[in-house]
Amino acid sequence: MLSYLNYLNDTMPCLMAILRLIVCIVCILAFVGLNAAYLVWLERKLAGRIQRRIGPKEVGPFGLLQPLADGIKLMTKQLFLPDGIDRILYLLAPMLVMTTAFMCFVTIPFGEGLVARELDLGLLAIFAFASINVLGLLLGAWASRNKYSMISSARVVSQNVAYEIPMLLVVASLLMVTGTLNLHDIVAEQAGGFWNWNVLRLNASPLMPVAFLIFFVCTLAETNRTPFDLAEAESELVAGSFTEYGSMGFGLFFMGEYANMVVGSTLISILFLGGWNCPFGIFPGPHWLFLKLYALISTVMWIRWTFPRTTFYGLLNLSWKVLIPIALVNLLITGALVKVF
Amino acid sequence: MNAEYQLPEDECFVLNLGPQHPSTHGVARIKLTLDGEYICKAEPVLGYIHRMHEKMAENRTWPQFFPNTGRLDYLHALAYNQNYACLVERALAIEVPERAEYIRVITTELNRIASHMVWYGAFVLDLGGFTPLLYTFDDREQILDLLESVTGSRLTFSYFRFGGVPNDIDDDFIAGTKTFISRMRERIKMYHALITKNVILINRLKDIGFIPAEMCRKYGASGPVARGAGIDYDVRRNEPYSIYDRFEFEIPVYHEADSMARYMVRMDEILQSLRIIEQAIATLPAGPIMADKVPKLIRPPKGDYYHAVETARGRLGMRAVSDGSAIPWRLKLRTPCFSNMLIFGEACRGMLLADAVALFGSLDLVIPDVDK
Amino acid sequence: MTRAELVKNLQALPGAVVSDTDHKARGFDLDVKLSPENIAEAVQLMDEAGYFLDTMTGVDWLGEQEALRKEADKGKAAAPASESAAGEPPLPQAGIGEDEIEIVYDFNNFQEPYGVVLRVRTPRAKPEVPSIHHIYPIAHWHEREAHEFFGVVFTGHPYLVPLLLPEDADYHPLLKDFVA
Amino acid sequence: MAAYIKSILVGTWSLIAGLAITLRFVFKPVVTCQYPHAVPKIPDRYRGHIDFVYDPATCSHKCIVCGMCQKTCPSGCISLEGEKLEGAKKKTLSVYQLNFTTCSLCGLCVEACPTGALTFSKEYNLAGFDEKEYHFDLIKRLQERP
Repeated sequence: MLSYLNYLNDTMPCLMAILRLIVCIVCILAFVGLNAAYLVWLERKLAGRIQRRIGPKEVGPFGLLQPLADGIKLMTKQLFLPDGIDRILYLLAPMLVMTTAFMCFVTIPFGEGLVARELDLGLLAIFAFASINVLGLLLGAWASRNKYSMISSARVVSQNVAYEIPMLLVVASLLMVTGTLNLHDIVAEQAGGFWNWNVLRLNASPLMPVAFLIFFVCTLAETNRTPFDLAEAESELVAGSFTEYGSMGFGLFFMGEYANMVVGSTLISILFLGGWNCPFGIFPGPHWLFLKLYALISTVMWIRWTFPRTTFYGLLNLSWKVLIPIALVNLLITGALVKVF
Repeated sequence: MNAEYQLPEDECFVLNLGPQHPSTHGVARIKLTLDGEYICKAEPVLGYIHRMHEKMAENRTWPQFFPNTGRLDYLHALAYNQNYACLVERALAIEVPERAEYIRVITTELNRIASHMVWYGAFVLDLGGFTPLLYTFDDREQILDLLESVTGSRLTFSYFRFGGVPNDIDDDFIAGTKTFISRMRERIKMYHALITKNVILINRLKDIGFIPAEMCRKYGASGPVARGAGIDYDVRRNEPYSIYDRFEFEIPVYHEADSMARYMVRMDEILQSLRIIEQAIATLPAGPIMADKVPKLIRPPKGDYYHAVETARGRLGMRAVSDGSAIPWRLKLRTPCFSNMLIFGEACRGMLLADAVALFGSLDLVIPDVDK
Repeated sequence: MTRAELVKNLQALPGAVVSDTDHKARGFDLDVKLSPENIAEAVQLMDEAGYFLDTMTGVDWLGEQEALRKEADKGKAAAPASESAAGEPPLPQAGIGEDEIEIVYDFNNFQEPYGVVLRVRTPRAKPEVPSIHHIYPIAHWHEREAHEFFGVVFTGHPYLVPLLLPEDADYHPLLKDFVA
Repeated sequence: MAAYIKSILVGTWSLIAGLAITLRFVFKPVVTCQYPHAVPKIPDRYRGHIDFVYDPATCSHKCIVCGMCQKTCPSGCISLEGEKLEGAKKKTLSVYQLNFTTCSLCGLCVEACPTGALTFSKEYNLAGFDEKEYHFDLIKRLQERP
């Protein structure tokens, strides 16, 4: 089989590239779709346990078929177009959100060679795509001609602008240490054991664990999760950007949110927690990445079901008064240490 | 934040918060004039659940109005029952037996805690925290189970009668209440650790939603709103009714007048209610639960009567005018949320929408209570 | 202003009838009957004395005059009741006093509880009472409520539209001759 | 500066403490009742709609058609009729209708009944498609009861 594939690769490189592309797309689609569906299930189960109840349990064993039922329900609903909306943007926005979430996965490596397309500027590409996500929310909210959505759209944009800065400052200091934007190389550098992970590289910068926390908080804000879910603040803005959306339009936004969560958590695992490296330096492989990834996602959910929402100025205060100064200090220290050693 | 905030009309937009909005807990509608997210003007629009209880009172006999009283502020129904019972007992000069008074106090205070638990959960829900709602409802469920075993109902109790109470409490209820008291004290500690100390919550409540004492007086606000503004006023102590003068309890007063102060008042009030219940159970006398000389046909003598009690939301007053017949001539309900609702319209000016929602939650408005 | 001064000032108002009542039996301590012209002044006094407006409401005394007259000359045939259409106040008849609507203001004090009741009476045919919303803002709503329920016009009130009833409600349900 | 750092640390600590509390709850038993599968205990005094008390002495109800329940009911949802059977001194109940759609479950009728003929039913699972399903005929209900 393998030799046959090699033979094909040699004889028809063009066909193989297309084949590889198709396989990758299907895999990413399946991965994102399954994740979105079952993360909702996980979130509901986790929320249930935190709130001392069971969570979904009626559809299938342990409620495992619940996401399927939800999906069918969403797909069979009418896609309702309110009067007076900008139809093109209204319909485009959910797709934009979902597409950019997909695009982020293109360059994320899940293991040695398990990547759809390896890029030298992989990290940069992910940030670029992730920021288009905001555009999708903005367009959707703006196009749906609803006052709640409009307020939400303004919130989304300023929130994301505010949190890109500390996030990128942290990444910049990290890049000084790693010296590359290639995610594969970043993981390779952290091989060996958890003491080699970037989060514990105290010789590079003693503030590295703090940088990790900042990055984590910024990821929460970028993915609009509690306590920064101002865009969808259901007690203030009904459903924020998604107020007018129903059916699969809403479904795509919803899936996009979870897909972004996966992207964010994967990125944290790769940048700070050693990617697919084992904490003890044995049996590295994708399973470690998934373990870290889902642990992080569970933490995000745990946070959501514990804290109240912050306000807009609370969010900006946190960004400008706490995160950015600390990130800047971290940048300076890292730069100085890189220069010295 | 509370400074006068003026902007030309054409640069603002109007947002109807309600009548179906998640944070209004019912059918309140507030017409907000917003500049971006800042509120220029807020006008509460009432009447979406108006049922004209006052006219209903004029169409039925005195005892027949009992079920209505529990449907005004359905969260603290027993205080409304109590006020109505006390009002007519005042008019008829009926002396209520000791044991009945104790039962009234115990059940009303339990109901007060249940009411505060709903407020607490809903308030944190308004602030975006979902989980505490389930915890508080767990606690409330314990209370409702206790009350249901006595009254037979879980929400609109309609339990008191002129001259006493129809059902006696039993040992199971007392044992259950004792367990609940110790459980609740632990839970309050947990709530403080989980929510009160939370930095996000503190940032959202501290120095926001300022309602000073003078404003409380001008608007007739009472209860936790007034006590959060430094007014040491509680009908249970200032105008003692029933047997509240026999118990030792404190009136929690905070002087900050912000949302946090109102929050803390209610949290402390739960502990004080537990104290009252504890004392009442310890000194519960035996005896009849119904007065002997209650007439079969209730005909209060001609004249007007007033009675006020402290509900979970403030001072509830009822003014009855009797013409000596079996049907009330006029019954006026002075509900505490009425004042608080107008205060909200005044106090949220210049605030962010999110803070206004927090302020709304901190006022603990029950819309059927406003709309009557 | 102390309580004694307040009582003295209230007594000094023209036409005021001040009487102490038993709190235990009635639920308030001071009963003051006033004429509508003086109500704003009296409420101003209450405000200066630091009281809060507990509530205010109306009472429709339809049939009161008739009952009084019946009591006065028993044996004579009672005049037929003149109420016909709903909401339409009856014309005052010569010879007997007009039926009146009473507006009751309840005041109380946070510091030392002392229930003060101010009562004014206004003819049912043309109920008019000066507004006090400029003294107590909460009266803004109380007056709107009394207006929609009783049809009392509070002169000087800027926004007398129904509060709890629909905006276009032109009936006054708490009048005794109201028929749904 | 010290106050600034302290406020950050205190804030972070409060968040961690909150997370610890919710984590503890994850491992505590579930408190909810799985309603259709498990049914909570209905207390003895539960106020459902009214029903006749079965009187073993007469194998019937104890109603004497005094109409007190009807008079007491605030919502006017009880209507009863009695007829005078030949040879009997008192009236016998012929119709006892409860319009449950307007009943407010206050229980005043049960207290008003001089013979204790009324009691509360323990039924709470009431759902139907038609208003008429809730015009209960209490005599019929008594006969149908085992």
